[in-house]
Amino acid sequence: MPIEEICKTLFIILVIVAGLAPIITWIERKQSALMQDRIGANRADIGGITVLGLLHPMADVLKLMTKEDVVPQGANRMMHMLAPLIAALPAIIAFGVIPWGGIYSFGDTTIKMVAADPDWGLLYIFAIGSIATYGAIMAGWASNNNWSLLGGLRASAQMISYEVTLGLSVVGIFMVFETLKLTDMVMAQDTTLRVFGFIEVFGGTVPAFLDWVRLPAWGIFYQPLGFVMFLTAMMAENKRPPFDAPEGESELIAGYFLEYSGMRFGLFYMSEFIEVIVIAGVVSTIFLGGWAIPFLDQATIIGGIGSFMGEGFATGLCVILHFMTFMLKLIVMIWLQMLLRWTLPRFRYDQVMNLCWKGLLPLSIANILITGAVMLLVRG
Amino acid sequence: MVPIEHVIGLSSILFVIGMIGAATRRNLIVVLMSIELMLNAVNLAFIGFNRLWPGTAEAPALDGQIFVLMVITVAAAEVAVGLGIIISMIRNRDSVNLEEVSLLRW
Amino acid sequence: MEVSAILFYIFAVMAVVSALGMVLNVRNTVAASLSLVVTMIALAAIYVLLEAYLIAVIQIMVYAGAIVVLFLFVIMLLNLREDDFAPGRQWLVKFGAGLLGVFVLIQLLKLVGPGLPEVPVVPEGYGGYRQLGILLYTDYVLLVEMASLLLLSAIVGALILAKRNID
Amino acid sequence: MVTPTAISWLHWIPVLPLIAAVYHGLMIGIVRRSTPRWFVIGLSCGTVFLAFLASCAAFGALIGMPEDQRLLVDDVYTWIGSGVGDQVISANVAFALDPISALMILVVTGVGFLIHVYSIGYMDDDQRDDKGFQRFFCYLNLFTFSMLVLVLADNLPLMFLGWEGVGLCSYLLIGFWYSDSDNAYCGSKAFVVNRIGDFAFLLGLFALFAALSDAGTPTVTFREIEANFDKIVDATVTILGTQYRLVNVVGVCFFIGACGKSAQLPLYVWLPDAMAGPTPVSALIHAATMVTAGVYMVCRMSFLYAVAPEASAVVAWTGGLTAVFAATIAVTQTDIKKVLAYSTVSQLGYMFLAAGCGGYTAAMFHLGTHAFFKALLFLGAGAVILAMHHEQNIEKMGGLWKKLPRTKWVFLAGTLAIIGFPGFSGFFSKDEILVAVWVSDVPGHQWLYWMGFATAGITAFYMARLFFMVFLGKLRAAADVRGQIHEPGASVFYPLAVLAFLSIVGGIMGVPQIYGDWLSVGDSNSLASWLAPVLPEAAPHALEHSTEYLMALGTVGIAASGVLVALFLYVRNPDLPEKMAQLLSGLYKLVFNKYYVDEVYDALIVRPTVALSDTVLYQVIDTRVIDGVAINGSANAVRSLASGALKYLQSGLTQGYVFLMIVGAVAIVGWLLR
Repeated sequence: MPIEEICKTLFIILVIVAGLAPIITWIERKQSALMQDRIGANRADIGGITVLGLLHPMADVLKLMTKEDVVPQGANRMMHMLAPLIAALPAIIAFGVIPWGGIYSFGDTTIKMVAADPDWGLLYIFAIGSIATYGAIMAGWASNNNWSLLGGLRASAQMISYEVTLGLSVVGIFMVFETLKLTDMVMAQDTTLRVFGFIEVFGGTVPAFLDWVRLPAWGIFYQPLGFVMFLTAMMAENKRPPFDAPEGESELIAGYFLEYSGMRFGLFYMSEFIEVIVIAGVVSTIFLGGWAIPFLDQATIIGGIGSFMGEGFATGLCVILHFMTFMLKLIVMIWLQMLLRWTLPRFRYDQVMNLCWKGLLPLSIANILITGAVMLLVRG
Repeated sequence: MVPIEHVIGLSSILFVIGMIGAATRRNLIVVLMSIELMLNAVNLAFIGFNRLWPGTAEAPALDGQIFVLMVITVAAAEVAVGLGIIISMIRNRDSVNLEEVSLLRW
Repeated sequence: MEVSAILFYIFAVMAVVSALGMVLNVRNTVAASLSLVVTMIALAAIYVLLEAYLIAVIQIMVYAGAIVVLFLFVIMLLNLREDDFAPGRQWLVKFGAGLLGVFVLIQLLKLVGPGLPEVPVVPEGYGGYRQLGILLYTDYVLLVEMASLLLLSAIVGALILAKRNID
Repeated sequence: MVTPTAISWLHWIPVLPLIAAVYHGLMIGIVRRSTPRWFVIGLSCGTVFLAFLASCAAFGALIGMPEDQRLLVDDVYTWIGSGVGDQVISANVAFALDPISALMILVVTGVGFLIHVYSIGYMDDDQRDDKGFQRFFCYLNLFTFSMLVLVLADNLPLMFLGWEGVGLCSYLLIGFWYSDSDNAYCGSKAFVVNRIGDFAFLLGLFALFAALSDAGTPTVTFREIEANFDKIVDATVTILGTQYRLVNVVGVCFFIGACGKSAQLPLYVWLPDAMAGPTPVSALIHAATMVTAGVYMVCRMSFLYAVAPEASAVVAWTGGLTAVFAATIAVTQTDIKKVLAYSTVSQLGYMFLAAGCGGYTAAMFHLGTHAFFKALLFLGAGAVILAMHHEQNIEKMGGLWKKLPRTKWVFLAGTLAIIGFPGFSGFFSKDEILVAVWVSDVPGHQWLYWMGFATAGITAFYMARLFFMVFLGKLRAAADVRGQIHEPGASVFYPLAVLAFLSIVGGIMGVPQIYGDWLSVGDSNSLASWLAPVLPEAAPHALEHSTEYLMALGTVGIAASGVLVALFLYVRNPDLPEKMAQLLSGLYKLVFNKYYVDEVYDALIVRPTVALSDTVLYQVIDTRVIDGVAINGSANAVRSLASGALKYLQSGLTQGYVFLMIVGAVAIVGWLLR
């Protein structure tokens, strides 16, 4: 793929995501207010107009930008400055491979609703995610503060541990879809799954009325355990509650970004929210069918509407529908994360590690074994 | 694409840098990192030569890349053990200075 | 010069500079290991240019994402801010090492020399996970088994070494 | 060459006892928890009994086949595979059943089962160590397994495995009460003497295999050796400058192996000492089964001996001499088990005498009947010993006729059988042997015949002497056991009864042709026709029936006179033997001390060997050369070199090592790419 095109698309994504992140802070505020039975962010106003508190993100950004950028004494100035950028950058460029829509052809031209579509798309996300560790480590180290150092240590240990589970928990999905390419994965999910098809594995025949009982062929139905583990590991990578041991407000004040202020603090803050979007995007792409509309695949839409409205119009409509579907799933997943974040109490640090090494890791390996056995049974 | 000679040249330079690092630095951690650098230089040479003789689509010749995978595996194992050694050394000597590890000297 | 060649030289310079930065930085071990990360990432980029995609991704995941993080973790765990060792006969060592390095470098470069064939066009699927995976689990399956055994023994060894009280 | 028929369950016959042995071994050696006795008994005897049933079934299967096709082979797996191209050999774990091995497995499992049952009672009061009971049955089962492997083996290496296995079990069982150092010594002696024979056996095996390889048909399987045997009949082998026919060399080598196992001159010395083991062991191993392995092997290799007259002559003469020699020793022994032991040696000599003279059928016949009556005699002796509270000296017995009302009858049956009382089993088999000797063309066969004839008389004499001294006359037992003499229990007696029955009628299986009409067992020797497909009969019976009757009459006559002399000496005039011994004190001492063979061996072989080992091998070679020069010397050399020069390389500076490593690597790579 031409490099210029990738750069262009990345720029567009950057704009979208950077705009989205502040809005998510608003969502979070509202969500927490809702769950805690209060009204929540509604004070910021321009001439008395509050717009449901939507002005708060703007106020936040303004305030952060005008704050003084403090570098503590004895800190490594360069690394202190670089750390927030390194934390935020991977989160943003991870969007490069997430498909916002499918592949559509308008006559001779083909449109791909994804910035880059390499064969190894999912691995790319893992690789980028593993680099994200450095932001936290550098910040913790460069601040010349013991709390920060502890936070950085915890962050590195936690992220490196959960990466293992993260990788292993989706191996089952690789096996089911037989690809690592995210667009291919979504296309494989743009169909239906016969719920009673397993009868044929044991030599029976499926009655016709049962053959109509179908589910969307989403990854979550193939790999429910994988979904749970993947979501958990992703959330732990993000270091937000309940996995916020590296920040640990009650123990480490603010952990690795304790000594940050102004826009650099804002970058850390933003990167967390961007990662929430990344998680939502990846999870909905892999497990929730991405842009695929349940029970209504791309060919059906284009064929059905195209028959009386014209091919071009139908494809255009399809693009919009798919994009909307994806955004809907994205928002649902973001909301789910908010819900979890405000529902569950924090884990203690040892609990975080125990969950990873003694809970999720063996489970994910068992999941691979079971998936392999079942696939051997079903596909022979 | 650049000629493979340049890739190999880069690999040689990195290897020699790593070698000098391993030979001159007294900080055990840096020595370990220098060794990693040497391994990486070798990996680069493997990848470069594999690029030169890639085989065909039916019979791919990916021995170089497979060897790189193995080198990465070995490197990971080596780092795990090496860092274990460093930790126990810190515990016993309170230093990562290589020159202080001379108990077996005559 | 085409784009890929320009990129190659950019990344090559980046790799060499950061490698030198790692070796020559005697004050700050953390900075040295971060330089190593830059070298790793530059190498990964070069792998992409050499169309070894899977290796590039694994390079980042394993080297940058795991190995150097482990280095950093240990450095931070042991809180090694600076290594201010007592001065020794370092000039002799450095002089000797430099001499040896130059000698080896000249030998290596002489060894490669010019005369390698033209870089061919890669076949379809080169460097992808599919071909590599099939090879790994057919022709090289013994190697995979050996690697798994090696990793297991490394885990056990690291545990034993790092354990505080062995009993 | 017979085409083998496949059979899938034959391997269970040896495996069944093995299961029990392995179980016992695990329980004793690893689990170390005592097993209830009823379970030990059930498992050991049960498996052997099952093996016996399986043997009967296999025998039946063999009978049901056409006479010239009687060969069942169970090829379990390839044990040793070697070679490429047409030079491949494979020694399989394969079991072959033909008429001769069928006979053997019936004897081994049948008599073996009876002895297992007998052991229950015999070992019951053994308190010498707490695991002893189970250990004993473990060894017995292991022995049964080894013996079955030996007789069922389809090839020489597997047979050798069984051969070694029985030797091992013999060693273990002789030294069963190892806490007594004499017993342990006897076990070692048996092992070492056997080892000499085994060495020769191996040499023969290698020579045979080498010759077959040279002939282009490398094989170790019996029937393939036989099929390809004509290729090496004329082969020669040069030893110390003299050319010998290969078959003679191989035959003699194998026979030396047989001498070790079957206690022939000059390797018989271990068998009398082997009586140190428990009595059932003496019966099972040293009378009924293991010692017959040599005879079985010679018969199994009969196709070889049939074309090797010199080797056959060696076999025959050794057998004949052993028969007379051992019989004379038995005359003077006072230990009840030793008498029987020398008797066994003598009877084995008989068998070899027959085999060497080409009477393989007669040898196998005597092997079978001897198994019955000698097992009976040993077990009976065991019963007597039990009754006498472990008193084995016959001079302290006497007058047990009243005390042991059941045992005396079975013992009498065994005695009559071995003496050759007409109609008893020993009578027929001994006659067959003497006839075979008479008609053979071995050099000096007349002499051999008269030796056999004389042995029959001596045998009758010493057996009668034994019986009279134990059962008749005055009760000479020590005062404290006198009142406690009692009949042994049921598990001891019933095996004796069965064996007694077999000893009496066992001869029916091979009644010679001349009595066939009287006894209505068919027109010919049924055993001979059964074995005919596998055993070559050296010469047809060229004797007139009248001559045979005459010879039988002669044998009965000499036996009867032997008995009468014994009656005269030991019952009528009990003081006379003492006087005669004093009169002929030199001769008596010579015989009583077994011709001083053990002492001669001791002086000629044991002492020099020990002295050589102690002075030269231990004090010089081991201490000075191996320890001093090789071990300490090399260590000292390394140490002085290292501390003198190499230690300066050990600078403690890791960077220095790195430098050297790099220089070395560069040098090696540079040299490789020069």
